[in-house]
Amino acid sequence: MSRRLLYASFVGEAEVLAAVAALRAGGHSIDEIYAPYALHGLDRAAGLRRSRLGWVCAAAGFLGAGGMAWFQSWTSATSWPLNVGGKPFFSWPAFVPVTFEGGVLAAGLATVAAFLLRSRLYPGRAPSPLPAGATDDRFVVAVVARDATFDAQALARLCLEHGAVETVERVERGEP
Amino acid sequence: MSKPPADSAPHPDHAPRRGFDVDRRTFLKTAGFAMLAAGCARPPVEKAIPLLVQPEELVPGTNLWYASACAGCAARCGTLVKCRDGRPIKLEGNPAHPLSRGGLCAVGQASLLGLYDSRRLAAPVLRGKPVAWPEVDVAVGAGLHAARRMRLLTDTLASPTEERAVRRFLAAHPGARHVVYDPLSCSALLDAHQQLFGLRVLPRMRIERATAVVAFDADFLGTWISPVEATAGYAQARDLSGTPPRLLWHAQIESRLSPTGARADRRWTVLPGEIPLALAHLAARLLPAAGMSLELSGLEPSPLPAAALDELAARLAAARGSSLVLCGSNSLAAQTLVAAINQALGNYGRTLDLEQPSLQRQGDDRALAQLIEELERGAVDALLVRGVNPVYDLQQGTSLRAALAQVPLVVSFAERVDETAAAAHAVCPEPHTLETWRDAEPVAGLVTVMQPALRPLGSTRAFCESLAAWSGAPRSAYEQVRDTWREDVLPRVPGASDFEGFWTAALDRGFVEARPTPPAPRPFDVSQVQVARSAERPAPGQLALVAYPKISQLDGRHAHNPWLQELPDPVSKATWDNYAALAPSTAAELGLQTGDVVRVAAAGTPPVELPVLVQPGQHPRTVAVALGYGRAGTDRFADVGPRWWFGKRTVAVGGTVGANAAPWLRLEADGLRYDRVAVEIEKTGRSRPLATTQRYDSLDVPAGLAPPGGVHRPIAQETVLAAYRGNPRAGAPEGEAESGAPADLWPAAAPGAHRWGMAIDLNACTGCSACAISCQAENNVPVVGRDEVQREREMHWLRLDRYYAEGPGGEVDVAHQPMLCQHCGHAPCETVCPVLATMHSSEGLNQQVYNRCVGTRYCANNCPYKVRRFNWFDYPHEDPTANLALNPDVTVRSRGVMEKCSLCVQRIQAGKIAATTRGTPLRDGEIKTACEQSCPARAIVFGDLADPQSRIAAQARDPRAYRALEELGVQPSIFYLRRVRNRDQETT
Amino acid sequence: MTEALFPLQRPLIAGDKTAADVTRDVCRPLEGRPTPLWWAGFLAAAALLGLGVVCVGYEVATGIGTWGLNKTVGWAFDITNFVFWVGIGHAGTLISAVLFLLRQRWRTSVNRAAEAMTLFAVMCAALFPLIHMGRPWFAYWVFPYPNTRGSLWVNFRSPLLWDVFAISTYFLISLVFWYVGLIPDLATLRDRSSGRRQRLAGLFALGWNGALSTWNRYELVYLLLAGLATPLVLSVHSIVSFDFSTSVIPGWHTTIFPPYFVAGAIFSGLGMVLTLMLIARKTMRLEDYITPRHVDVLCKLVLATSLMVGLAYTTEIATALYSGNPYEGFAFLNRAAGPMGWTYWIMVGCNVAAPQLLWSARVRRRLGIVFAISLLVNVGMWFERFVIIVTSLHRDFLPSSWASYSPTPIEIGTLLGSFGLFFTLFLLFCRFLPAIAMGEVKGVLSHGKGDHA
Amino acid sequence: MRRIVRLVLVVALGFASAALVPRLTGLRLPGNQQGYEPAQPIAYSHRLHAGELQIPCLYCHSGALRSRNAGIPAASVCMNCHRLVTAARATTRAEEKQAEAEHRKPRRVVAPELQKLYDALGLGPDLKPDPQRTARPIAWVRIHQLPAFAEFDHRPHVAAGVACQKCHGPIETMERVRQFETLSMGWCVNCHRAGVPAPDQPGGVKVASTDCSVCHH
Repeated sequence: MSRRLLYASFVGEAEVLAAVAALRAGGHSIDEIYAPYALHGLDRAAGLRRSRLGWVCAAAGFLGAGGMAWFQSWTSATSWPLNVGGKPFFSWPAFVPVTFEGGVLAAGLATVAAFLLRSRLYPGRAPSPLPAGATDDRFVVAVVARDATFDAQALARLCLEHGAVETVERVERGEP
Repeated sequence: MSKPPADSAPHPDHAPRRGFDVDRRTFLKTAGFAMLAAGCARPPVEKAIPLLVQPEELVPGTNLWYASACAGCAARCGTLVKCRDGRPIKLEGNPAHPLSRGGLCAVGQASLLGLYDSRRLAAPVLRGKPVAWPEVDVAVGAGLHAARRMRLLTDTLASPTEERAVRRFLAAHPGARHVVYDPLSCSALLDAHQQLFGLRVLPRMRIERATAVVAFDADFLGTWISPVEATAGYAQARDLSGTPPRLLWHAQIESRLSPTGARADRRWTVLPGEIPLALAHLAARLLPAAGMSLELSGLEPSPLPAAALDELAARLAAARGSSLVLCGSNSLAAQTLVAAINQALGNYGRTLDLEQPSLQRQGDDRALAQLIEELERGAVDALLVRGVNPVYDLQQGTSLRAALAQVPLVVSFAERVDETAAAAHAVCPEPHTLETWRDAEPVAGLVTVMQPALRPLGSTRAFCESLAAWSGAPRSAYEQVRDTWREDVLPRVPGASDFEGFWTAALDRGFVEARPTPPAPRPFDVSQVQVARSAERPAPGQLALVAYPKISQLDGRHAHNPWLQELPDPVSKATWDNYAALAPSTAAELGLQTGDVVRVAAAGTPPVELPVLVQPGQHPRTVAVALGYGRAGTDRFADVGPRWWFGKRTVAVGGTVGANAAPWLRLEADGLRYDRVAVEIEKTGRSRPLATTQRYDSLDVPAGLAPPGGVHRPIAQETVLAAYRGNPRAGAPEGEAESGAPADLWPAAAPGAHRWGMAIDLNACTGCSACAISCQAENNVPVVGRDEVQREREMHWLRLDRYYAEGPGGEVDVAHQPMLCQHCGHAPCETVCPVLATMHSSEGLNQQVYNRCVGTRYCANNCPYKVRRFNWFDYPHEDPTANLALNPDVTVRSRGVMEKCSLCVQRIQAGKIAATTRGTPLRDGEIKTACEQSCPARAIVFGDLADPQSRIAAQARDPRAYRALEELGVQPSIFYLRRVRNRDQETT
Repeated sequence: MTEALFPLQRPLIAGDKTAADVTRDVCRPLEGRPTPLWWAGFLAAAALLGLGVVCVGYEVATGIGTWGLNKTVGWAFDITNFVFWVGIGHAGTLISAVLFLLRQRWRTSVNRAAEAMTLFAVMCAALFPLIHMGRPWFAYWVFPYPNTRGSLWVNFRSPLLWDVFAISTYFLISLVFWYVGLIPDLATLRDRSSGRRQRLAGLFALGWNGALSTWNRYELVYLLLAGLATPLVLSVHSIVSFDFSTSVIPGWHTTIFPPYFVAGAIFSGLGMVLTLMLIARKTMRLEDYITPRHVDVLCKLVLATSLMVGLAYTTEIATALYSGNPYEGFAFLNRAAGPMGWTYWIMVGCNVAAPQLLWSARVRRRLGIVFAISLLVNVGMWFERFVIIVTSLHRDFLPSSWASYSPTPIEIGTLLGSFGLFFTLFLLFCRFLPAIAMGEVKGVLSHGKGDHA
Repeated sequence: MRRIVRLVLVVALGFASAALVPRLTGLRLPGNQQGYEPAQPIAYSHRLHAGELQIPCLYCHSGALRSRNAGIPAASVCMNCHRLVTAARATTRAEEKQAEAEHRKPRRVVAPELQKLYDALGLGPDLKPDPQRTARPIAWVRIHQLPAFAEFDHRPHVAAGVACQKCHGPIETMERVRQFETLSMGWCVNCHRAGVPAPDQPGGVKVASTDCSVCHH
C-alpha cells in the first residue's frame, strides 16, 4: 500500500519544538523527525522512550570480562601450568588487567554493533529521500496521513504558522 | 638456529642440499612472516651419510675421551680431550694428573681453537711457495749437509722423545749446537741453582705445604712457570672448609698489580730495579739467625719500609720449613739471595723440591746471547728455529731479521708464517698437539704421553719426524715416542716389564711416574751468593718500564686465538689490546686518563704509541706494558664481529692487535730482563678508548651520589682472619638474619627430583678466568670483536667481576667475584617474559628457551645481576673450520634472542640419561659444569641442594656462605663463600 | 552584560554562526584544493616518514645492534617512544569522553581532532613494541592462539602481555568512538557533495539520515562509549606503568607509577592537543571555532596536570630517600646528579618550570607563548620517559655492570620517522575528513544566546 | 541477548576450528613433515627386513642403545648378511636349477639394489675390495629431522621401554620409510605427559619431564 506524507522543514530550534508540540496536540501522527544534530528536548517532545542498548553493553561487558578471566586461569593453571618466577599457577592478581580490558573491549564493540543493527545502519544503505538541508541545518518533520480526512493544505498552513520554512507533500509507494 | 648436525654423518659440515636452497633459519623467518604461504613449502632436504665401515669404539653421537697433555705453555698439564664424531670439541684437565689435578687454565682451554685455525699452514713452504715434503727435505738436506756451524734454536723441550731426536740429530751433524731459550725466561733462577746446588733445574714449588709465601714480582698464580699446579696448591693451602682449616699467609712485593698480587694478604710496591736490594735487606734479617755467614753490610737504604721487612722476616721465621720465598726477576743476584733465604728457612726439601725438580724452563740466556753474537758476526751456516720466535720476542728482533738474511739456511717449524718464519728459507709446519704423538716430562719423574685425537688437518710433520728425516733415519712420531718409552721410560718405572701392557696403561692414564733422572744436588754453597748493594732507579721525570705476560697472551704465541684476545684481563678487564698501565697518581700528574694515547720512548728503541690504562695498585714510578701483542697477522681480526653501517673494525686492515713490547727487553749478562730502568712518556693528544668489560671499579657508590658516610654494597663480601676466628659469619652486612628462609608470599613450588645449585668459594678463586673460557668453549659463546665489547655487548655467560678497595698502608685491595646466572627461585626475569621463553624447571633451573624467545630484552632489564646476554647481531660463525669446535649439544643462538648461563644443562641431561640407562641414581659430583670442571682452584662446586649429603649442601650450610643480593627475595641458587684475608685487623 | 555576570555564558562559537555556516566553514577545507601550507607540511612529514621506514627496515634486517643498547641498558629510545606516544594518545579520549561526561560543552570544537590524534598516536606507539623485538617476525607469538606446541600459551603474568591487550583494546575502542561520532558528519558531507566523494562518504555514512529515533539511540551509545573509554584511558597508562613498577629495578619499582603515569600521559596529551589546535586554527582558518577561550581552558588543564607531575617527581624522590633502601636512594641521586643528570633537568625544566608561566592570564592569551610552552611540554614528557627508563637501568645493583648509553643515528631516525608517520596521518585526516564535529558544534551554537542556555 | 549468544558462539567456533582444522584437513603448518616419504639411493625395504625377516630394529640401529642417535647402519653392518645373501632366494634358486641343468657351477646372481651397496663399498665381482673401484659412502635422504634447537636422545626412550613404532609408526610394513607422526612439539609433550607403564608398580605410569630444558639447550 502507499502512504501520504507531509514534510515540513524548520530552521530554528524553538520553531520545531513548538510545531511538534502543536502537531501532537492536534492529534496528527508524526511519522519521523529528521534532525541535523541532537536537539535536546526534541525526543521528549516527540514522545520517544529511552533506548535499551545499555543492557547489551552491560551483558557483553560482563561476558567479555568473565571469558578473559576464565581463559587466563585455564591456560595458566589447567592447560599447561608452568612455574614462572615461583608464582602460583593461578596467580589471579596478575590476571586482573587483561580481564578488565577484555570486558571493556567486548562491551564497546557489542554496543556499537547492536546500535548499528537496531538502527539498520549498514554500508550501502540508501538514505530516505528528504527535502534539502536535512543533514545541514534543517529539522524536517514528517507527518503521515492516518485516514482519508487527512488535509494536507491545512496541515501545511499549521506548520507554516509555526515557522516552517518549507513544506512538501509526497506519496510513498511502499512495497506490498 | 643452527648447530653442526650431530646425526650419524661423521663429517660435520653441512651436507649438500637439494630442492630450493634455504637454511632452516631463513625458512622459519619467512614462515613467520607468511605462515600460510609457507604452509605448503617443505624445509630443505638433508642428507644423512653413515660411515661405510664403522669401528667398534666409535658410536656416532657419543663422546670419546683421550688422555693427553696441554701444549699451551711449557707447564704441560695433563688433559682429557673430549671428541665427538671424530673431532675434539673440548679440553679438560686430567683429574688424575699430579700437575693439573683436573684443572686447566684459560690458555689451555682455548688452545683447542688453535687446532681449528684455518690460517695454519697446511703444507711446508720453501722460499715462500707451498711445496711437498720431499722437496723440502731435499733442499734442507742439502743445506744442512753444507753447513759446518749449525745451530738448533728451540724453547724448552722437556720431552724425552724430542730430546732424544735432538741428540740423534746433533750426533748426525757434527758442528751443530742446540740452544734453548724461553721467551718468558727463568735463566737466572736456573743459573742460581747451578751455582748453589750444582744443578741447573727449577726447584718444584710445593705451595700446598706452605703456610707463608712471600713473592717478589713472581706472578705464580697467573703466568709464572706452572700456574695451574701453583693455583691448586695455593687453594689447598688456603682451604678454610678443609680439615684442618688452613689459611696460608701471602705477601707480594711487585711493581705492577699482577693477578697474584691481587690475591695477596699484604702487598708492597717497589721498582723492578729495587728488588735485589730489598731481598738483600730481607736476607740480612733472616740469614744470621740460621747461622749463614754472608757479608750483607753497606747496603743502600731499603726500598721497603723497615716495618714491612720486620713483618716479612717475622712471618717467614715463624714458618720455618713451611715458608716459601719466590722471585720472578731474572737477576742472578736476586735469585741467589732468594735461594739463600729459602735455604736459611730450611725450605729446600719441604716447600722446594730439588729431588723431583721442575723441567718446565730450561732456557739459557747466556747461550742465547752468544748465538745472537754469532749470528750478527755471520758465523752461523744454518739455523733451525722451533717453538720460539726470536725476531718477534727478542729486543734485537729487527737487527736479527737482517742477520738471518746472512745465514745460508734458516728453517722454521712454526705452524704459521710468523715473524721469524718470514725470514726463513723453509717453513716445515708442525701439526697441532692434538694431531700428533708427543710426550713430556714437565717435572722430573712425571712422564706424560700426548696422544693425537684426530688426523692432521693439513700436510704437516712433527718436529721429531723432521729431525729424524734429516738425520737420515726417517721414523714416525708414533714410533719414536714408543721407542723412547720402551728404551728410556720403561726402565725408569719400577715394576714395569711388559711394554705393551705398560704402554696401554700409560695411554689410558695419560702419564707414568718414573724415577727422576737428575743427579742429587750437592750441598748449598753460600759463597756463590751474590749481593746487590744498590738499586736501579729512573731519573726524575722518567719512569721504569715493566714488560709482563698477560694470563691470556703469555709471550704472544696465542695471539691468533680470538677467545683469548677477547678474554678480559683478570685485573684491568681490558680486551683486544695492550696498553701503558700507569698508577692513578702518575696519570693525574701527567694529565692522562684511560684511553689517552701516549708515546713511550726508551733509549735505543723506536718510540711506541699505546693507549693509557690507569691501574690502581701499581708503583707510581713505573709504566707496565703487556708482552705478546703486535703479532704479525693479527689483522686477520679486522673482520671479526658484525659489520654494519656504524660498526668499527677490531683492528685496522694491515694493522696488529696491540703493540709489541719486546723491543724494551734487555739481554743482560745474567739473563733476559723484562724491565727498562728509564723510559719517557709523552702525550700525543689523541685518544683511543679501550674495550674494557667493566667501567666502574668499586663496591662503594660514587661519593657525590651517596649519603654522607658513603654506601658500600655487600655483594663480594669478605672479612679478615682475626674477625673470622671470633665469628665465622663475620663479614655479613649488619642486621642480616641468621641464614633463615626468607619470608615468602607464595606457596613453595612442588619440589622436583633435584634442586641444582652452585657454591663459589671467593677465598679460593684467583680470577684466573679459566672458567670463562671453559664456559665459552662448552656453550658455543661467540666472539663479538673489539667494537662490540666497547659497546658493552660482550657475550661471556660467566664473567669475573673485579672490585678495588682501599687496603692496608694505602695499598689497593682487589676482590674477584665470578658472576653468572644465579638461577633465582623467584626469578624476576621469568615473570616478565610475555611468551614464556624463560621459566623455571622442576629441578630449580632458570631455563632460557632460545627458539621461543622473541627478544624483548625485558628479562635482561629486570635481572638484578645483569647476566643475561642478547644476540644484537648474527654473531659470526662463518669460518667452517672454526665451527668444528662447536659443541653439538648446545644450540648456536641466532640473532635477536636472549641467552645466559644454563648451569650446563646439557651436561645435567647427559648425566641423568647416563644414570637412567645404567639404572642407578646419580652420584654427587658425577655431573660437573664446565666452569667447575676447569677451575684449577676447585673454587666452584655444583650439585643437588636437595641431597643433604652432597658437597653443595654442605657448602650452603657453611657459615661463610651467602647469596648475592639475597635481600631482594629472589632466592638465588648460587652461593658465595666469603673471602677471608689473612690479616689481624679490618682495614677501613 | 550577561557576559560580565556569567563568564561561562559567553558563546562557545564566535562570529554568530548559523548551522549552515558551520557546515560551510568546516567542509570548506575538504572541498577546495589543498593550500600550499598543507602541501609543505605534508611533504615534510612524508619525508620524515620515509627516513623512518629506512631506519626501521635496516634495523629489522640487520639486528637490534644497530641501536645503541647494551648488556645493561636493554631499552632506551624504543620504549621511550612507545610510552611517549601512548601518552599523547590519551588526551584525545580524555577530551572527548571525560569532558563529555563532565558536560564540558566547549569540547565540541576540539574533540574530533583530538580523537583522530589519539588514533594516530596509538598507531605510532604500537609500532615500537613490534620493532623493538629481536625477532619481530615472531611477534604473533604474544597472542594466545591454539598451536601445535602442546598447546603452549603465553605468560599472562607479564606486564608486556597486559600491554598487548591494553593497547589493542584502547585502539579499537578509540577507533569505534571516533567513527561513531563521525557518522552524522559523513552524512552531511554526503548530502552536500557529488560524485566520488559522495559515494565514498555515503558508504561510510551507513545511510544515516538523522532520524530522531536513531539520534535517540546514538546519544545513548555515545554516552556508553564515553563511559567505557574513561576507565579505559586510566587503565591503559596504569598498565604501561606496570611495565616498570612491577619490576625489581630501583627507579622502576615504585608504587606511585600508575597515577603518576596517567597524569603525565594526560599532561603530554594536552600539550600535543594545544600544539595541533594552534596549528590547525591558523592553517585551516578555524579561528571562530577554536577560540582563545578554548586555548585558555586547555592551558589551565596543562597547568593543573603539570602540577600533578611535579608532585609525582618530588614524591618519588622523597620516598626513595626516606625508604632507607640504599639502591633506591642511589637510583634517584644518580638520576639527578649522575652522568645522565642533564636529561633529568631538561625534564624538570620543561614539565614543571615552563608551564608555571600559564598562571598568568596574559600569557594564556598570547598564543605564540602558549604554542612554545606546548612544544616544551612535548619535549619534556619525552625526556621524562627517557629518564625513567635509561637512568634507572644504566646503574642498577651490581657496579660491575654499570654502563652508559648513547643513541645511534638509526635510533634518532626511527624517532623522527614516528613523528613523520603521525603528522602524515594527521594532515591526511584534516584534508579528507571534517576536523570539527559539525553535529556537535551545531548543538552548542545556541549556547550563550539566551534561549536554551 | 540472542545476538550476544551468537557472538560468543562465533568466537568459540573460531577457536575450535583453528585448533581442529590442521588435524582434520591435510593442511600442514610450516615445519610439519608428516607423511614425508622421499626416494632413497638404495630401495631398502623395512617391510622385508623388519617385517618378513623380523630382524630386530636394534640389530642395525644399535646406536639407539648407546647414543642419542639411533643412527643409520654403516654399510659394513649390511655386509654381515649380504656378504652371503646377494639376491632374493627365488632368483638364486632359479640360477642353481639352471646350473644343474647345464652341469656347471652356479654363478653368483646379484640383485641390482644390492649391487649399489657393493659399489658403495668398492667391492669387485668377487665381493672383495677392489683397488680399481673407489668406495664412496651412501647418502641417504634424512626423513625424521627435528629442528636444530630440539635435542632428542634415543637412550632414555629405549630405556623407558617406548616401542620404536610409537614414534616411527608401523615401520615393519613400510616398503619405503615414511614419517608417520608430526614430530611436533605438542606431540612430544603430550606423550611425555601421558607417560609409559611403570616397570616397578603394576598399573602405574611413569611420566616424563616436560621441563623445557629437557629438549631445548
